[in-house]
Amino acid sequence: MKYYGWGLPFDASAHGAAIDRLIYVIHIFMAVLFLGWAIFLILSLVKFRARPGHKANYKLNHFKAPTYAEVGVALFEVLLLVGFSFPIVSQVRDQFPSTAEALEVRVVAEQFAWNFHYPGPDGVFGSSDIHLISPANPVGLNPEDPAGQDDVTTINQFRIPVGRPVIAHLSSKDVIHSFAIPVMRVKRDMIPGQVAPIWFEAKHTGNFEIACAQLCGLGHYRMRGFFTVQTQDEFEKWMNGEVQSKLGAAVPPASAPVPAA
Amino acid sequence: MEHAEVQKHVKIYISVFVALAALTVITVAVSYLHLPFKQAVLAALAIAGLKGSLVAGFFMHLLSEKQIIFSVLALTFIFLLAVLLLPVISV
Amino acid sequence: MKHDSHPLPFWRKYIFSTDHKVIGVQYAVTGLVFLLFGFALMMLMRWQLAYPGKPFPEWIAKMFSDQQMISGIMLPEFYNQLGAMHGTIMIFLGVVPLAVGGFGNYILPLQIGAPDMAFPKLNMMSYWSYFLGGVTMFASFFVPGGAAQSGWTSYPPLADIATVGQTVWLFGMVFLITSSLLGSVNFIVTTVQLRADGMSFFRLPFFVWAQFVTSFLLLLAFPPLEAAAVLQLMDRLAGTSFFLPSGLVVAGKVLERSGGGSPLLWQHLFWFLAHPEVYVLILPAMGIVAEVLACNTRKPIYGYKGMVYSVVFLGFMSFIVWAHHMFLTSMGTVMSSFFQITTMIISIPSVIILTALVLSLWGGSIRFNTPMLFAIAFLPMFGMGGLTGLPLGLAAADIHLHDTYYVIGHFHYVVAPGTIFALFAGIYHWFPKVTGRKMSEFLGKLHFWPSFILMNGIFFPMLLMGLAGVSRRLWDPTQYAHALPTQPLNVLMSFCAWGMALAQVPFILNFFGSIFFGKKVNENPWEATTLEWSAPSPPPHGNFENPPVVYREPYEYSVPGQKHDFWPQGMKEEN
Amino acid sequence: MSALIRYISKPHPLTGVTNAKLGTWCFLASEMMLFGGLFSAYVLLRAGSTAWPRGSELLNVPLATLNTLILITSSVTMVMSWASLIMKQEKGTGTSKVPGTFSFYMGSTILLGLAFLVVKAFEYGSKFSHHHFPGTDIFYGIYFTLTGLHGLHVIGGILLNTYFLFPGSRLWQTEPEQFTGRIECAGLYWHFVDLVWIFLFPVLYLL
Repeated sequence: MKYYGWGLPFDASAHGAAIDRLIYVIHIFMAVLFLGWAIFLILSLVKFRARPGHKANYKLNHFKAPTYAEVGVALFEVLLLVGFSFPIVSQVRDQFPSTAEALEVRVVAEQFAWNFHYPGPDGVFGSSDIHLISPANPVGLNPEDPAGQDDVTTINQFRIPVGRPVIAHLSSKDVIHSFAIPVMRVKRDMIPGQVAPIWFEAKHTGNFEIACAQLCGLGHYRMRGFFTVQTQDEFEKWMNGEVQSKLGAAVPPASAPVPAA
Repeated sequence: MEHAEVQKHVKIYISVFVALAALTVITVAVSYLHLPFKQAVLAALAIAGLKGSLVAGFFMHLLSEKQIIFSVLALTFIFLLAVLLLPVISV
Repeated sequence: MKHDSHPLPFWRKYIFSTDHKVIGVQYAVTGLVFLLFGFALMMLMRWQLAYPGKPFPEWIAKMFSDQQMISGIMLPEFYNQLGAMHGTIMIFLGVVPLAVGGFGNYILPLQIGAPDMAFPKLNMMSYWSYFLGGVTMFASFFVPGGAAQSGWTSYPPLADIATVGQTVWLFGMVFLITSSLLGSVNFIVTTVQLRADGMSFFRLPFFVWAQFVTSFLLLLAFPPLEAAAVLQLMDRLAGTSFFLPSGLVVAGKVLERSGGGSPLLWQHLFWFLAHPEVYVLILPAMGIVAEVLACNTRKPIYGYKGMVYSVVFLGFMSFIVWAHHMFLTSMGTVMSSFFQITTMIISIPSVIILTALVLSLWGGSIRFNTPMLFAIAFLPMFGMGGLTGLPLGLAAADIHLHDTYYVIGHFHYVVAPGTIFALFAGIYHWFPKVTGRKMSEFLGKLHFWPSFILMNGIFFPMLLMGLAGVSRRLWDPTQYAHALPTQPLNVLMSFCAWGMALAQVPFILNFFGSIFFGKKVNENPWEATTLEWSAPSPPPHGNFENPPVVYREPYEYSVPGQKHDFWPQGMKEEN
Repeated sequence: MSALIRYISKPHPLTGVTNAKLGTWCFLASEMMLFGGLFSAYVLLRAGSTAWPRGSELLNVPLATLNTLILITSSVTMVMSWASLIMKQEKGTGTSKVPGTFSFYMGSTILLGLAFLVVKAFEYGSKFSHHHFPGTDIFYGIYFTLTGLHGLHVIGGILLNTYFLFPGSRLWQTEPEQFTGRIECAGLYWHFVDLVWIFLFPVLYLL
């Protein structure tokens, strides 16, 4: 299955088709305009080249056509705006799915890796504190918090079920990154000090990738994340496996002294 | 400008100075009232605006200035507004 | 009026001169040198993009220390330095000084019939402040940690925690901003106050209009960036955190800073300048193309008044579109709709100006000399640049295309085959006025055709890569699967870029050779009508024998009932 | 050279202003945008912050009020120094030295400017002694940046005025009208610096 080529990448996103349609329509509009200009340009270069006996014409009558063309361009742009762009932007930005049916994930970017924090079966994120951040605990999850016991955190591995909307809360630990999934037509800046919610829904399973789209330092080029879209039960099997391995491994919290973070 | 007219100007400058000093005292007094935030901001900016226009009008002779200067200032004011509205856009 | 001022010593006549012509040439030559330097930085980047991780040829690798290349392989931080400085140098040290400082300073006073700029000493100060800024930027490569490496946009927090090169970059920027501010004050006062008698505003050549609007953009848009630079300097030197939010964790350690700042503050202040700045790059180019087209089609420009209103409206609108660079920073739909609308509105005057320029060819008698070739090539190339801006202006399409090679293709189409081709046209067009000799047509064409083809070879593939979603500023694009299929394009682009370097050799030979060996010509070799062609070339101190008087519009070519097909503005009687 | 450039001392017939005045107003336009940018940064930072201290609690309001009065007085003496030149011009100018009243008023403007800086130094000194530095928190950061940049502009104005009081005043003997124009432009700049402080004072100290 060839996902990537020279043009637009494979579209696995619910709102991808609308964006692709807009990109195609606008590029056809640009091609038509450019060809029209180019033909007229070449024609006038040949027709009015300097040659003996040919005099330039001082005063030309005011052309009607160009003003119509300009008005046409303006109207078409209004159509692009109102017909295509505004609906897509409001769909992507405002019309969030209900948190009941959507899978919520926290995505915390850092210099040169992606941390994904799933709430786990209880659906509630455990609290986290920046002072608890350590190589073993990149998100700074609070071990005492009961809600956090079943939370699952992964590095550079983002798995979502197909056909189910996902709400991702984007934030960054250090500098500005940009969460970009080409096949999902998703891209949003991750600005430290803010949490930016975005939502998307995959309609094809497969192994895709996540790219960082904002210069974030010398490792910007190697911030490749793995984005896997699975069927619902595959996803649940994976999630339960992760939760079991986490609960199994953790010594019952009550007795063990918490290592100094 | 004739001598008499400049004499008149000097009187204006002194009275403008007195007005400015008075307004300074007023704006400090208003701040001691600890008005709710919105009114405090409006009051402070109104007084500052008044003092500013006094300085600009009389000391900088904007009241008797030529059209070219007004057009440059009008253009600047529009873009100054754009800059000052910046926080509204990003908050 | 030919007063023989006491002969100035050499250093006052050529180094610290207050003559707008000498300062214009100083700006132009320094700008060209920095353009070449920026071009060289790009050529290094192209090797890394074409062959990621492969060592450089030995003779190049020798030139670099091990902070930059280890056993010939370019380090990512050095790549980021090259990227940031390529952008900074080409814009602030190359194109703007050449277009505004060089052409503006030299040609504007001549075209309005003024003896010099309104404030000659201020003019000299603005050149030397620019020169100081240039030296600072060049020196920033040699400070520990290398030059600035957070892109020419220097977004904090990355720029705030960068190495000391960023501080040197900020000081360099303060010098350049001061230079542009002083320059723009000079341009505005000269255009308003020192116009020759009879030169009403609507008799100004379009080049003067473009420079006039550009100087307002520089005057009013640069200070907010200066404010942002002051804030970032305070962040970097005084430990404040205007752009650092609280609770940052860098490299695993909590950043000990007071916090409370907002990275978006920098982006707003930066783009508030940067969008008018990109119009500062294109307006003088439109002005030059209008001059060259009118002169070589032997016909007045089509719709002069319409173009003037468009360029003024363009200048005005350029101040309220800046946030279309920030569509992906989670701004509300209301704001993103507002900036989409203003971005679409601003495309209208550009379309009007471009259409008027193309229509100026209709009904003309077109001469295909070198300046005209470059000016004609500007039209479709700027058209491509403008059109590829449309999808980026729509927030929906921008979701996919933002910060990809599509953006780089878009603005390079506007700046490289657009502005720089227009600047080449200007150099070939006004070289006879500056030196009294003509540049060779053969070398000119030898420079034009390969450059034209190779420009498209470099920038068109970028649009394809952008559609594929390949992010910009990647040290090694092959890390990403979605970038692998487009890697052959990278190799093609790199060869076109290196070929582009060869294509500039005829220009450099032609430029420096023609100063001594070019064909001698009279003061109006192109038989043009604007005032600068009625002054001797090179014009003496004070420009005109006696102050010129203007009798007609700027482009009175092929006026019926005239013997010659050009009627200079300053000529009272028939021609 | 300046003999060739017109409208240096005489205003342009159409625009009615001299080159220097239009140039000064353009420069002040860019300064307005500079301080406008900084004020909008202040507003954005304050709006974005959770807890913003009240200026009057942390800063010394009486001292700042005194500073405001000092600056206003210096504005008056500045405009008086310009007026004294106009009056001297009316009475016909020998090629004598600059009128005494001008030197008095310009001198007092410079002294008041220095007084402003001295008061500012006291204020900064007390802040530093209490270990309040620009890096302490966002309020002190924007306070030091705004007042610091304004202070630099005051220093620039003082240097400019000092130049006009001493070496610059020789121009009065040859070109009285041009010199008066220059003093007016120096005055415009100085009044602008006062204008910025008039807005800075309530914003930082009283709100």
